[in-house]
Amino acid sequence: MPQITYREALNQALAEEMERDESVFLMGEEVAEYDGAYKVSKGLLDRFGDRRVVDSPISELGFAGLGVGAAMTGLRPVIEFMTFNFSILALDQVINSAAKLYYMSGGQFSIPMVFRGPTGAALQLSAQHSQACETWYVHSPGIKLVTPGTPADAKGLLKAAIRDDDPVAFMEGELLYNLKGEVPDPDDGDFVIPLGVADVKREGSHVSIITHGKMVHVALQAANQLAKDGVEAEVVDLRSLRPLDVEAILRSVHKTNRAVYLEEGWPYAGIGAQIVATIQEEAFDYLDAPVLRVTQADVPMPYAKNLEKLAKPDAKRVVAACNRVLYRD
Amino acid sequence: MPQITYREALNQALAEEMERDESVFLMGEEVAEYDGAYKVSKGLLDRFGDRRVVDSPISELGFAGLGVGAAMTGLRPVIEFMTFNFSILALDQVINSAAKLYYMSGGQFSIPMVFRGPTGAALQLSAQHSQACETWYVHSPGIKLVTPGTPADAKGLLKAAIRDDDPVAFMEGELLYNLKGEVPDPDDGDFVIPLGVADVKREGSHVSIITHGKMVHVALQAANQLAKDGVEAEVVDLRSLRPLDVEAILRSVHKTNRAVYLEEGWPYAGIGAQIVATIQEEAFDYLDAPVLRVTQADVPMPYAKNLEKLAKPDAKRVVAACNRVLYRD
Amino acid sequence: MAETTTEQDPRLETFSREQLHDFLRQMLLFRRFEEKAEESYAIGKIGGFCHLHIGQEAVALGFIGPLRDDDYVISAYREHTQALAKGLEPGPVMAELYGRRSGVSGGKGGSMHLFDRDLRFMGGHGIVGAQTALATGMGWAIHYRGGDQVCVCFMGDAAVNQGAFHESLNMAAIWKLPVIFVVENNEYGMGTAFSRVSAVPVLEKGEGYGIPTHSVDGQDILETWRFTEELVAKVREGAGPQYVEARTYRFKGHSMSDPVSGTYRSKEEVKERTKEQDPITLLRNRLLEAELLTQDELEEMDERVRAQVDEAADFADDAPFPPEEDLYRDVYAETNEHGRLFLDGRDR
Amino acid sequence: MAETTTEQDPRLETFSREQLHDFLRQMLLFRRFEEKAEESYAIGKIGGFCHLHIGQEAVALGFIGPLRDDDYVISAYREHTQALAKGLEPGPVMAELYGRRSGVSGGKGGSMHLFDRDLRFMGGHGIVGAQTALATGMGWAIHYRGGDQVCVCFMGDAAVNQGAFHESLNMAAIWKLPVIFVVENNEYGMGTAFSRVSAVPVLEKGEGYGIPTHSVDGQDILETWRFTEELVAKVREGAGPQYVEARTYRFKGHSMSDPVSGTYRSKEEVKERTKEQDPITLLRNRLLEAELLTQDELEEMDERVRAQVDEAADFADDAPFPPEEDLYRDVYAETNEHGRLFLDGRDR
Ligand SMILES: Cc1ncc(C[n+]2csc(CCOP(=O)(O)OP(=O)(O)O)c2C)c(N)n1
Ligand SMILES: Cc1ncc(C[n+]2csc(CCOP(=O)(O)OP(=O)(O)O)c2C)c(N)n1
Ligand SMILES: [Mg+2]
Ligand SMILES: [Mg+2]
Repeated sequence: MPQITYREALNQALAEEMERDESVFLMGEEVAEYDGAYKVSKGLLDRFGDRRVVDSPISELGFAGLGVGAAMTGLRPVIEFMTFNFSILALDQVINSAAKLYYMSGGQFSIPMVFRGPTGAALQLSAQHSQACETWYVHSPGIKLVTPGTPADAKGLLKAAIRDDDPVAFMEGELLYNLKGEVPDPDDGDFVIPLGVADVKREGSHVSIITHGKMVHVALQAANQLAKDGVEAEVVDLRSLRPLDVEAILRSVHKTNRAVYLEEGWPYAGIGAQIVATIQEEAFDYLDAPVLRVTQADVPMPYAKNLEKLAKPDAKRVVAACNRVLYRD
Repeated sequence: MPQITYREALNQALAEEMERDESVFLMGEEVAEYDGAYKVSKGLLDRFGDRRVVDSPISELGFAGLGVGAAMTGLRPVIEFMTFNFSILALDQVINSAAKLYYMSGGQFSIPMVFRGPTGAALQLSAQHSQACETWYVHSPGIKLVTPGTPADAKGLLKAAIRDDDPVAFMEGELLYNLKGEVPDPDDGDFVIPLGVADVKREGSHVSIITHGKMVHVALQAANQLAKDGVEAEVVDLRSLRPLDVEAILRSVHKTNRAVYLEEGWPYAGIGAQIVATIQEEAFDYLDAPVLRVTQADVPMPYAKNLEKLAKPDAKRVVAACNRVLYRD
Repeated sequence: MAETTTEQDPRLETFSREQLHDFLRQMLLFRRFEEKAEESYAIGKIGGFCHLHIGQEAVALGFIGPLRDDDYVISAYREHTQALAKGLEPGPVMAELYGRRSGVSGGKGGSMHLFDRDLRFMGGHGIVGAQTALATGMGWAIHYRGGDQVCVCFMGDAAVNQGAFHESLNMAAIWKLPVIFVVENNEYGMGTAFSRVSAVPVLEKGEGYGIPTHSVDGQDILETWRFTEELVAKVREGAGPQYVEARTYRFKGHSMSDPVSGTYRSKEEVKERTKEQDPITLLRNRLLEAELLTQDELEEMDERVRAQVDEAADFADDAPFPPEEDLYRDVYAETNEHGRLFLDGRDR
Repeated sequence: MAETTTEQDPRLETFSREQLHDFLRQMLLFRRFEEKAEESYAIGKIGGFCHLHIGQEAVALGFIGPLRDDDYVISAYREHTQALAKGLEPGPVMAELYGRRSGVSGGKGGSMHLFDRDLRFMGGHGIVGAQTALATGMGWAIHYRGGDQVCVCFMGDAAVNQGAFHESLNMAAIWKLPVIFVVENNEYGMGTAFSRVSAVPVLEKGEGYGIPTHSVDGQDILETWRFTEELVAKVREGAGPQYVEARTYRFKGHSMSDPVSGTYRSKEEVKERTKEQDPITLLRNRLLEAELLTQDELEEMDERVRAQVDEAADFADDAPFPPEEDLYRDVYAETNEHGRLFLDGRDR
């Protein structure tokens, strides 16, 4: 299988879906002439023209709403947020329009659209540019949320998200764009990964490290370190946070009886909080230890390199949490 | 002690703090000439004039930001959102300005302000006007969140929130405004309730019903029903969600070994999810059963009366959850 | 402002007698519908917020009547009569207000969220100003598909102070989208006079975008109708977005729970404006004076309309409430085969 | 556009020689500071985003220099030189870019978030347009306290398409707040020419609010300075909010990670504009021609400024990183006695 970057994988997915379906268009800041702030849409303007690849003004609320309105007529907008940090400005249209219109209209107006862009921190971008936005998007029903951690997942899931008839928030990672990985050759047929299926990125029987998005790689790092100590951690990548593959979580916990949730975001009412609640509601009797969470420190992201490093969750903390639930500390 | 309504309690708190501190002002839609959409600010315009009680345009993002900017200069704005539903438009200024400025500026600019208004559902206001907004406000560090359920708490906590040097989201309830309760007479001295102190609204030893905001009353109803069955439920009203009185939660769980979280909002990454995670992280060995949650149905709020009733959490569901954790079902 | 003169309006001749009667009949229908809603609200058949459009009928009819079926209309929460003007049946609209399964939104939306996909009535939106961005998306979609439809987007005067309005007008302008932004300037946003929340009049709020701006007498159906016909024709030919102020007045309180007058406007003001600027009275008087309508015809018309509204109310009364299983229906269009969409752990 | 004529500018006489030298010295300082930042970024001493203000110095100096210490200045993320103009020391500013404890924001803010409470430099904000609302709040506070200060709010041309801008200008207008909104029109927002995201020129974006609008040559320090002096005097006397376009040009890429030219603007364009519209070259040439400056003086000035910048860089290099306990410091101003503020369960 060819090795391509996460960025190229997204680009392929966009190009293939735009090719396949005339109703798909891409709009956002700098997506056209500039090829995307992170070059995800590179070459798409040349290939599809400025009707289908559209530079928007810096009006997040406006163009998010424009996407929803277009989706009400049956188009399939892909709205790029340069980063999801800026999308907080657009949240009203996401939550009050995109997520609710199908319900409020009694099932008349589905909203087949995708909001995409990076979530979470990159390097030293400080407080306003470094936050994981999953909670804001997942709390409200009516929207789906997908967080691919690898190039293959990025491609397969973006294609599924674009084809999905519901609004899907698709959260990428700035620090993932250059990551390389195997992705099936486009010539070998359509590569689509259904939403709602977690992926066990590493098998193990002693403890489950459950995670999503770019933290998958931190989880794998931690698992490797644990393996040196004879601990076999299972790494469960949720990939999609809504729909949520609860069965996969339970399967892993039934096997390991211990779990740690790793996430990039803040703890309070984070994704991990939900997963912990779900596990203890549905697998209480299987738990040999509390489910612990490893998250960003509960502070805005500081700029200084050393503080930023401290604020972010890392493999060391994951190892420590695993050891704690294994009562090895 | 005099019996006054929740609305009057808030009004007293505002008037007293404005009287005490010239730097406090109230701004929002309809707060002045109209006396407030829900009449919370009744009479304040007459008493304090239009410099301190200010009708704003319908520009939630703008006037929330105005409040933050004024707070940077040392004023103590109280920004009223007609309801917190509309504040989603303002969330960028809440999260990216109010909650982060103190940190980003290295401790130079504290933001001593209050965002207040009702959260959650009233009656048949349907999807866009009936959501509990706590999660959006509590996820990000840098802001505090207070949710009084009774007139006394409303008064004492609002006074504390206004005096607090940090941004505080203060979430009320439309359906609480007419609720009467005992509140200390203003002549008996300053009545302030510190943030971060939960209140046991009913003692009990068999199961803890932990909750916040207007759900306190549903919890008490459930507790009364349970009592008829010989089950003594303890009702813990968190009152403030950040700071969070974790010790009070643990105290109750240590005693009862069983807990149910009741909240008005949605489940996914809700307040309950966090509380469940906290309890199981810190009191795992005390738990005789999983901590269950009773929440709004995971759907946008429907308009139809019968569906709305189904969607909302009620005492019956709380009783059922308590029975489940007591293994009485 | 509307004329109170008794001189005959030369525009009358430009409409057929049938058309003029139809104007009157439709506006009467809107009026009686709203009056019925008011009644039903008072006895608890309608819940929540209910914002009546009484007094503003000539805006709804004039701006929607001349449209084609495939044109889009979108509005805020004060949209009952706009829905009727776009062709939604009074029965299902009333049933929606009653929260019934046969309502136009299946009982899920209520007064503020009326929808009809087939008739391209795009709602019914409750967040002030939000519909302007959605309308821009509809304009975008028309442009994208190369159609000649238009989208008429209604908003209240208070909505022009929202950021969404600004962002939308700008986008509509740069892409020359076929959107007609109609501000129903009824002078108040709840209890706030427009002049207290803007330093310039409503019309000037359309400046700064490169969009033509217009102001029309929203109480005069002949004016709103003709104006719309002409404007829509231009927009179909590529004139791009338009900004229109329709000068009107809200005869009732902001919503059923608010007083008609109070600290923010006097009883006298309401009385005078209601008397002098009722779009129905104005048209009726003109027709009577011009002998284009007889008293008998008028009475018969009103009776018919009342019967129609009674029928709508009966329809609503008889309509079933949504079944319990509707609670989880219509949250997601696509039932994914994998994973859970609902995390509340309730049985479904 | 800036003059390239060799005729002597009559305005020169209206400034003292010292003042003119000071203008040059300050702009040189800004320039050298940014060049040093560029260097330091290249070798990894500065991280994250770093947006240089090179080419726009006459806007910073002209709009800030004439202010009083108790006036407020607020900006976006391209604010290094504005901070210097408001009186922040180069050393602590550089230390902030280096992420050090002695930085103006304690190392927590970085390039985009410079602050100084005492000097009323109100930041350094990263969400495009957000600072306009904060500025309105400062204007409100001045008005509330009855002071005669002003608030100068800088933004880029792309920020005028944000809803926050619209809502802010409207509020400033209705309450007549002493806020001067300065759009630094450098013609691009990242890779997007303004003409592609607005159907009207920048100046017209200030219309529709009832606020006076102005346009000035932002490359000419004599113009920006004098204009500001006069405008600020009026605002102090109650003229209310003002909207100013400062026509300028970004000489460098959007941020350190972006190319200077590319698909969105040509190398030639940048070359020509840089050559003809450098505010420092323009002033220097005028002074030399008018014999208000000698070559020696110029060289000495530049040397002094370079030394100052080297010193700032040394200061930053020597400054300590923030200690670990700073991670949880400054999240909350008030350490409540009750309950937990942090929910991460980490030891602190
Ligand atoms: C964003 C937002 N803020 C506040 C409200 C509450 N609200 C509903 S209608 C209204 C007044 C709107 O007035 P206007 O736009 O003039 O329309 P009208 O009611 O006069 O038709 C307000 C403040 C809301 N629904 N949405
Ligand atoms: C709300 C928001 N959207 C997008 C961005 C990303 N972004 C940062 S700067 C910028 C361009 C701004 O251009 P302009 O306002 O003209 O200022 P300039 O950079 O030219 O000084 C963009 C799109 C952001 N920081 N905030
Ligand atoms: Mg109005
Ligand atoms: Mg620019």
